[in-house]
Amino acid sequence: MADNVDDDSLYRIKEGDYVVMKRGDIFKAVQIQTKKKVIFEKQWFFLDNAVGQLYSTTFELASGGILQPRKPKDTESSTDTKGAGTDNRNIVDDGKSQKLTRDDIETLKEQGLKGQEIIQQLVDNSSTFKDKTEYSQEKYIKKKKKKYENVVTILKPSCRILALMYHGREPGKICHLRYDTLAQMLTLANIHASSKVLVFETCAGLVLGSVMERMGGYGSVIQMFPGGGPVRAGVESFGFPAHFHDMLHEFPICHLNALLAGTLDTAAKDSSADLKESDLAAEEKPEAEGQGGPEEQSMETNIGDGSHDPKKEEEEKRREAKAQEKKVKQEEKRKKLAAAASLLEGRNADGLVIASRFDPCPVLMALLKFLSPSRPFVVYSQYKECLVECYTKLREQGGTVNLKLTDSWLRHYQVLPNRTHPVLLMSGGGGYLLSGTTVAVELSKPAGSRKDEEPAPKRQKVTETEG
Amino acid sequence: MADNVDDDSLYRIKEGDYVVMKRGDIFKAVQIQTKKKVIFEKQWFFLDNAVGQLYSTTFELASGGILQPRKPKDTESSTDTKGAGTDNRNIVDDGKSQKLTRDDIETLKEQGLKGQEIIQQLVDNSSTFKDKTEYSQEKYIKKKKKKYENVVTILKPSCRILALMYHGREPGKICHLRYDTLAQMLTLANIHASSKVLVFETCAGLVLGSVMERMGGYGSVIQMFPGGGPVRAGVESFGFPAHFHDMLHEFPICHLNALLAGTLDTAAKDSSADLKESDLAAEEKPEAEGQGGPEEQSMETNIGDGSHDPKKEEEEKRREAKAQEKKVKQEEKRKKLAAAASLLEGRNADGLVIASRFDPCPVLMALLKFLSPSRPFVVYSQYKECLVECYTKLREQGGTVNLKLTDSWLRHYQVLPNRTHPVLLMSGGGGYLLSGTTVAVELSKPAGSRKDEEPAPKRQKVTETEG
Amino acid sequence: MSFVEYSDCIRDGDVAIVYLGHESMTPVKVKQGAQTQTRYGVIRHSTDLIGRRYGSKVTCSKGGWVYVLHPTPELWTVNLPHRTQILYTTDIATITMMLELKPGSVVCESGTGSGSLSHAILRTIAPTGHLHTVEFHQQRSEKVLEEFVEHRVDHLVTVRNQDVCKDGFGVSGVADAVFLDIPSPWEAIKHAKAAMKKHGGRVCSFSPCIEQVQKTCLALSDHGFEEINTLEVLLRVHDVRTISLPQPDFGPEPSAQIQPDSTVKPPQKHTSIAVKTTTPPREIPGHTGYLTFATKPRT
Amino acid sequence: MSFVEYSDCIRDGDVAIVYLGHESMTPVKVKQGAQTQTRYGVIRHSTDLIGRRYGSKVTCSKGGWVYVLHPTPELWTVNLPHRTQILYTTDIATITMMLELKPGSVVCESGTGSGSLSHAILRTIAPTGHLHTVEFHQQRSEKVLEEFVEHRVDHLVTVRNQDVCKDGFGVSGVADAVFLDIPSPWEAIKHAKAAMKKHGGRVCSFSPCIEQVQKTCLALSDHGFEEINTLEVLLRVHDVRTISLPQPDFGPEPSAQIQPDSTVKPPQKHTSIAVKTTTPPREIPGHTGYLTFATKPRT
Repeated sequence: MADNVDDDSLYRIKEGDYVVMKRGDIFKAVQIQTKKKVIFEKQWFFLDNAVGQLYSTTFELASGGILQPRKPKDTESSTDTKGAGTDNRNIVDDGKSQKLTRDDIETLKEQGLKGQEIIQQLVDNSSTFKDKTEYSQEKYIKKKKKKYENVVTILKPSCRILALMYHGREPGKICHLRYDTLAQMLTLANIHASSKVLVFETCAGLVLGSVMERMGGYGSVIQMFPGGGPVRAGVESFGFPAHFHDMLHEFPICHLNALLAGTLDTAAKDSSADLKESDLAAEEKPEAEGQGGPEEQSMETNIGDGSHDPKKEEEEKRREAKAQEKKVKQEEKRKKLAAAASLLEGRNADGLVIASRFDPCPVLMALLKFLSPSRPFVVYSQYKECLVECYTKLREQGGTVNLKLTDSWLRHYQVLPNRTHPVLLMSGGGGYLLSGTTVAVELSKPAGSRKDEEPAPKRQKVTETEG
Repeated sequence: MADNVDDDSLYRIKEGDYVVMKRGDIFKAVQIQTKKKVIFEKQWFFLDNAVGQLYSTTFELASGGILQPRKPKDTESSTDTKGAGTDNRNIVDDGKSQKLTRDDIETLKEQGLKGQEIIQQLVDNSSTFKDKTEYSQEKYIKKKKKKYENVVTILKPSCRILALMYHGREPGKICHLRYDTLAQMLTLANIHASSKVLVFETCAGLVLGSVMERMGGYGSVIQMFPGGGPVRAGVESFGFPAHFHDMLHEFPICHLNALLAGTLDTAAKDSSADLKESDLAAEEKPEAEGQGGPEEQSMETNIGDGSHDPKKEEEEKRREAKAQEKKVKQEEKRKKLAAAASLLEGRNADGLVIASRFDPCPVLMALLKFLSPSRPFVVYSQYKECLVECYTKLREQGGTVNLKLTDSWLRHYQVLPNRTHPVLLMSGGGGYLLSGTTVAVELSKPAGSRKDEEPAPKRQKVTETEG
Repeated sequence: MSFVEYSDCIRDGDVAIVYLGHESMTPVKVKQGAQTQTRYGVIRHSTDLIGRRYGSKVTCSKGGWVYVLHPTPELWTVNLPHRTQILYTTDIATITMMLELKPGSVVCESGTGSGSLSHAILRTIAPTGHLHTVEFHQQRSEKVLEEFVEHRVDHLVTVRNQDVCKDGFGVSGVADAVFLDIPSPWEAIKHAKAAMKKHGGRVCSFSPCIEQVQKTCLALSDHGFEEINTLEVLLRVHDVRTISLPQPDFGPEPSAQIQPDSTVKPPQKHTSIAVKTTTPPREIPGHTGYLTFATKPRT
Repeated sequence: MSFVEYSDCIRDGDVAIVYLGHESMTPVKVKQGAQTQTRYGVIRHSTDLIGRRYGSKVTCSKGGWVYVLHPTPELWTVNLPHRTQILYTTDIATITMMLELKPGSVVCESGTGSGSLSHAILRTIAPTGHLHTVEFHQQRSEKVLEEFVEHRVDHLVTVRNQDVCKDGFGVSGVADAVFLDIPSPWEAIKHAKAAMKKHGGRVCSFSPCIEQVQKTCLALSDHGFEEINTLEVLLRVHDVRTISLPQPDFGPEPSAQIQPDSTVKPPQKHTSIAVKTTTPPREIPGHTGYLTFATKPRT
C-alpha cells in the first residue's frame, strides 16, 4: 500500500478548514488558524502542526501546546480487559467495590461522557465512597483518564459528528434534538440532491447544515428564519465548499404574511423605499431570546456613556459611513429577499423541515402552503403536546395524509467477551416527530386558494341551513 | 424422593376450587365444577378428572372432553431447535421465507399470544405470503400449534398468573394495567400484612385481589367502590380461603361527601329510615358505564311489554317477597356500611391504591384524607395527562412528599444458543403511576382541618386587595 | 418520476403509490390503457393517472376516491413486495446518518434482499454516487434489478449475484461505506475492508441476534476497525385520541360552610370530561436488530 | 416502628427517615439524648423526634424544617449504606410479583449484599414467612444482620455466611422461591432446586450481562426448570413542567378580506403560550440487569 499523493491531497488538513477535535467521544468544532490558541477539555494548544497532516490523525500534546502526530501503531488496545470477571459484587476484597467496570467506563466515554461526568459516575457507583474507605479505583480511573487527556484526533466534520457533538456538549442549543431523531428527520423528509427544501430551525444551524450535506450542493434550500437574522454557526462547522452556499436562500418569517397576501414588495424602486425601509428594519431587531441580543445592547450602552464633545464630529463621520454601509447591506438584503420570495412564490417546494423552540403549530400551518402536493414534511418538537396540536389541526384542515406522531428509543451496547450488556446510562428522550405527506387541497373546500372563492352570500346561506 | 401424602394434600385440586387453565401462555380462570362443560381456546371439555390431581398437572384432552393426566416425562423439549442457523434471509430456498423462527414463535407463546395471533404474526412476517407462493411453513406451524391444542395445565391462581391472564385476554377490563405496573403498585404502596389499605379500582377486582393476596388475610382492606356495587369477579378467581374475606370491607363513594361532612347516619333507627333509604337507593343504580347496565334495562322493558292481567296478583306477591328480601339486604348493607365507615372515620389508613377508568384526580384528593401521615399512596392511569393533573393539584395543596410520575418499559427475551435476542413484539405501554408519601398537613395553612378556619370577611378583603 | 428526483405529473411508465386510506396503500405501475382495481372501484390509467399531478385526488369508478402519491424510498419500504425480511425506515434513517451517506458516496451493500435499504441509499447518494449491491440469491438479484430499472435508478447501481463471504463485493478500494445484513457478517469483514477506500470510511452490520453481534465486533476489532459501537433504535408511535373521563359521584355536596377549604370541586353526577392524549399501540416492534457501526482507519 | 409493621409515633431505638427536600433524605437511628446535624440545623431526638407522630414536620435549630418519615423497604432502598451494587425498587417489585411472594412464603436469597431486596422480601412474607439469605462476604453478612435487628425483622430471617455455589442455602425442601444475584448463577441452580419445596416453586436470577443469562438459562433447562422467561424492566420518570412556547411573528396580518379562509390565527408579536408537559431526565438508567424467571416443577 504505497502512498498515493493525489489521493491523499483530498484528505489533508488545510489552514482555514473547519474541523472537529475528538478525545474519547468528546467532540469540539473549531477552525484551523495558525498561531491561535484553542482550548479543548480544559487544555490549550495550537493547531499549527495539524496543517498538512491527514484528517483522522491522532496527535499527542507536547509541552507548549504543540501537537505531534501519533505513530499509527499506538492506537489504544482494549484486549487487556477482554474476558475479565463478570462482576465483582461478591468478591471478598472491599476495595473492588466499584460497580462500574473499566469497560463500562470506556463505554461511557464512547457515549460521549466527559471525564468529569465519568468521575461522577464512578463516585455514584462506588459502594465504598459513602463509607469513605477507598479511592484506589478512582485514582486508577483518573490515571486512565489522563491517558486520554494528552491526545486529540482531528476529524473532517460531518452531520453524524456534529449531531453527536451538539447533543453531547450543548443539547440546549439544538432544542435537545438527539442525533437519531435528526437522522429520522432527514429520511422522513426525503432530503436528497436536486430538490427544493424549506427549513425552519433554531438548532444553531445543525439541522440546516445536515439538510445541505444531504443535498450535496444540488438544488435549493430556503431557510425561513425568525427574528433579526438566520443563526448558522452550525452550518459553518460543516466546512462546506463555497458552491454549497449558492444553493442556500433565506427568508425572514416576519415577511411571511406579506408574502402570502401578495403585498411583499421586493423591487428596488426608490419610490417605495419608505415601506421597504420599515420592512427591513423589522429584520434588524435582534432575535427575541437569541444569544447575541443582550451582549449587543450592553455594548451600545457603554459607548453612550463614554462619549465626549471633541469626538462628536468623528462620530458623525463614522455614522455617515455606517449609514452608507447599511444602505449597501440593505440593498443586498433586498436582493436576497427577492430571490427567496420568488423561490417561495411558486409554492412548489419539495420538502419541509421544522425544528425550533417556537410553537410549531402556526409555523407548520404557514409553511405547508409552500409545498407541492405529494411531498413529505417533518416537524420536530421537544414536547409531545405541541405535535398533538399540530396533528389535530392538520386533521381538521385536510390536505395531508400519512400523519404519524413518533419518538424513538435509543440504547447503546457494551459488547465484550462475557460482559455484553446495554450501556448503564441512556438518553431519557430524543424529542418527538410529526411527519406526513401533502396532497392536493380540494378545490371545492373553503381551505382552497384565492382563485376559487365562492361568492360570499351563497356560503352564508349554507351556514344558515346547517345552523 | 418418596411421595409424602400429608404434603401433597395441600396441593390437590378439589371440587369448587377456583383454578386457572393454561395452554402455552394462554390462561383462563374457571371454577372446578363436576359435569360442567368448560370452553377454553375453542375446545370444550370437563374438569371432573382434575379433581384429586395435584395442581400444576398437565392433562391431555381425550375424546368426549375427558382430561387425562399426562406422564411427567412427556414435557415438551426445546432441544430440537438449539443451535440452528441464525436466520434464513439469505438462504436460497424461497420456501424458508418466514422471518419468524420457530423459537420466535415459541417466545410469542411464552408472551401469551394466542394461536390465532401467532398465525397472524406468521402471515405478517412471511415474505412469500404476499406473493402467494408458499404456505408450508405456516402449515408446519399449524401442526405445531395443534401439539399445544390438546393439552391443558391446571394451576393454582396467583396474582402473577391472573395479572398475566387479564393483560393477555381482556386488557380492557383492567384498564390496560400491565402486570409489571401492578407489581410496581403493590410495592410502591408497601402492601403487607397487618395494615389497613384503601383500594379504589375498576379493574374487575384484579387489583383488590392482588392487595388481599399480599396481606395474607391479616389487616383490613376497604374497597371504595363507585356505582351500584363492588365489582369482584377477579377477587373470586384468586380462590382465597374464606377467612380472607373477613378482612374485606366496602364503602360506596356516593356516601363519601356525607362521611366527610359527618352527616352519614349508619345507625339502624327507624326514624331516619327515609334518609337512609334514599342514601341506599343511590347504591342500587347500575354503574354508569358498567357491563350489566344496559342488559338489565332491556329486560325490564320486556317484562313491561309482556304483562297480562291474570298474572298481576302473582306478580304482586312476588313483589312483596322481593320487598321483604330487599329490606333484609338493605339491613345487611347498612351494617356493612357502618363497619366500613367506622374504619374510615379514624382517617388512619396505611395505604391507598387507585386504578380506575374514572378521572383519578377527584378520587385521589378525596381518599388521601383517610390516610395517616407518612403513608404511601399510588395512583394508576392509562393516561399520563390525568396524573399530571393529580401531580399539579398535590403540589398546590401540600401534604405529600416524594411525588413521582413514572411508567415502565418491559421487554422479554428469547434466550437460545446462537439466537438470543429481544422478543420481536413488545407491549406498547403499561400505563402510568403517580406515587408519593403523605405527611402531616400544616395546622396554620388554609388547607388544614376545619378547626382553624379564618374569619370569612378577612379572607374576602385579601382577595379584593389582590384584584 | 424517479426514486431520486421528483416530478410534478404522472407519466406513462411511472410507479405511483395509490393511497387508499389510513395505513393502506398500494404501488401501481402506470401504463397507458391499463386499469387498476381498488376497493373503491377501477382506476383507468390513461384518464385517471397520466398527466395528472402527483398528490391529486382521483375518483374511482364506484365513486370512492384515492390520492396518487409520488414514490419515495420511504413509501416504497411500506409497499414493496417482500421477498425477504426487510429493513424499516427507523433503522434505515439511523444507518444512513451513521454511515455518513451523502450525494457522491460510493456504497457496498449485502444482501440486497427486497431492496428496501437499497432504494434509500440510492436516494441519498444520487446523482454522483454509486451503489454496489451483492445478493447471493439469483432470482432475488434479478428481481431487484428489474425494480431499479422501473424506478429509474439503475444508472446508480450495480447488482452482483455472488456470495459476499466468499467472493466479496466485486470492487476494491472504492467504497466510502459498507453495509452488511447477512447471517454471518463476521465472515465478510475482510471483504468490507478491501472494498473500502484507502483513506477509510464507515461500516455497519445489522444482526437480529446478540451472538452475531459479538462475533462481528470481534472480527471488526481484529481487522483494525475503530470506534466500534453497537446500538438499538426502536420507533414508538403515539396515536392521538380524545378520551372521555368519567367523574366519580361522591353523593350530595355538603354545604360550603362545613368545608370551605376543600380543594375538591363539586363533581357533577354522571358527567365526564374530555382529555386529549396519546396512546401507544397495544403491541409494538420490540426488536428489529442490533446495528453495529465502526470506522475503517486509513490503511 | 418495624420494617414490617407501621407505628404511629416515633420511639427510642427506631430508625426514621428524615426528609430534607426533593430526592434528599437520610436515615436516622433515634436515640434518647442524641442529636442529628442537617443542613437546616440540629434535630434533638428527645424533644424533636421521640413521641412525635411519623410524618410530622420538625423544625431544626436553624429554623428550617424537615419531615420525619416511617421507614419502608422502598425508602430504605434509596437511603441504605451501599456495601455492594444494590437492586432498586423497579426490579424488586417485578421480582416480588414474579416469585409469587406473599405472607408465609419461605424464600432463599443469595447474595444478601446491602440488603436492599432482603428488606422488601421480609416486608412481603411477614408475619409467617422466613428468609434464608446467604452472603459469601463475612463482614457484609454481619453488617446486614445488625440492620435486621435494628429494623426489628431479625425474627423473620436467617443470615448464613457461606459460598452458595459450593455450600448451597443451608436448607432443603423448604423454599417457595429462590433469588440469585451472584456472578455465576448457573453454578447455584442445583442448590436452588434442592432448597425448594418438593411441590415446586419459583426461581429468579438477576444478571447484568447476557452471557450470564445464557449460561443460567441452559442450567435451568438442564435441571428441569420450566417456564423459563427472561425480561428486562426499566423505569421512566416524567418530570412535570410548564413550558413557555414562543409564538412566531409573521409580520402584520393582511386584512381579513384577502384570506378569509386562513386557519392561522393572527399571531401576537413576541408572545408565548404556556403548555403543561412532562420531560424525561436527560439521562436515565439504560440497564440494571436481566431478570430470568423459571418454575421448578414437582419433583
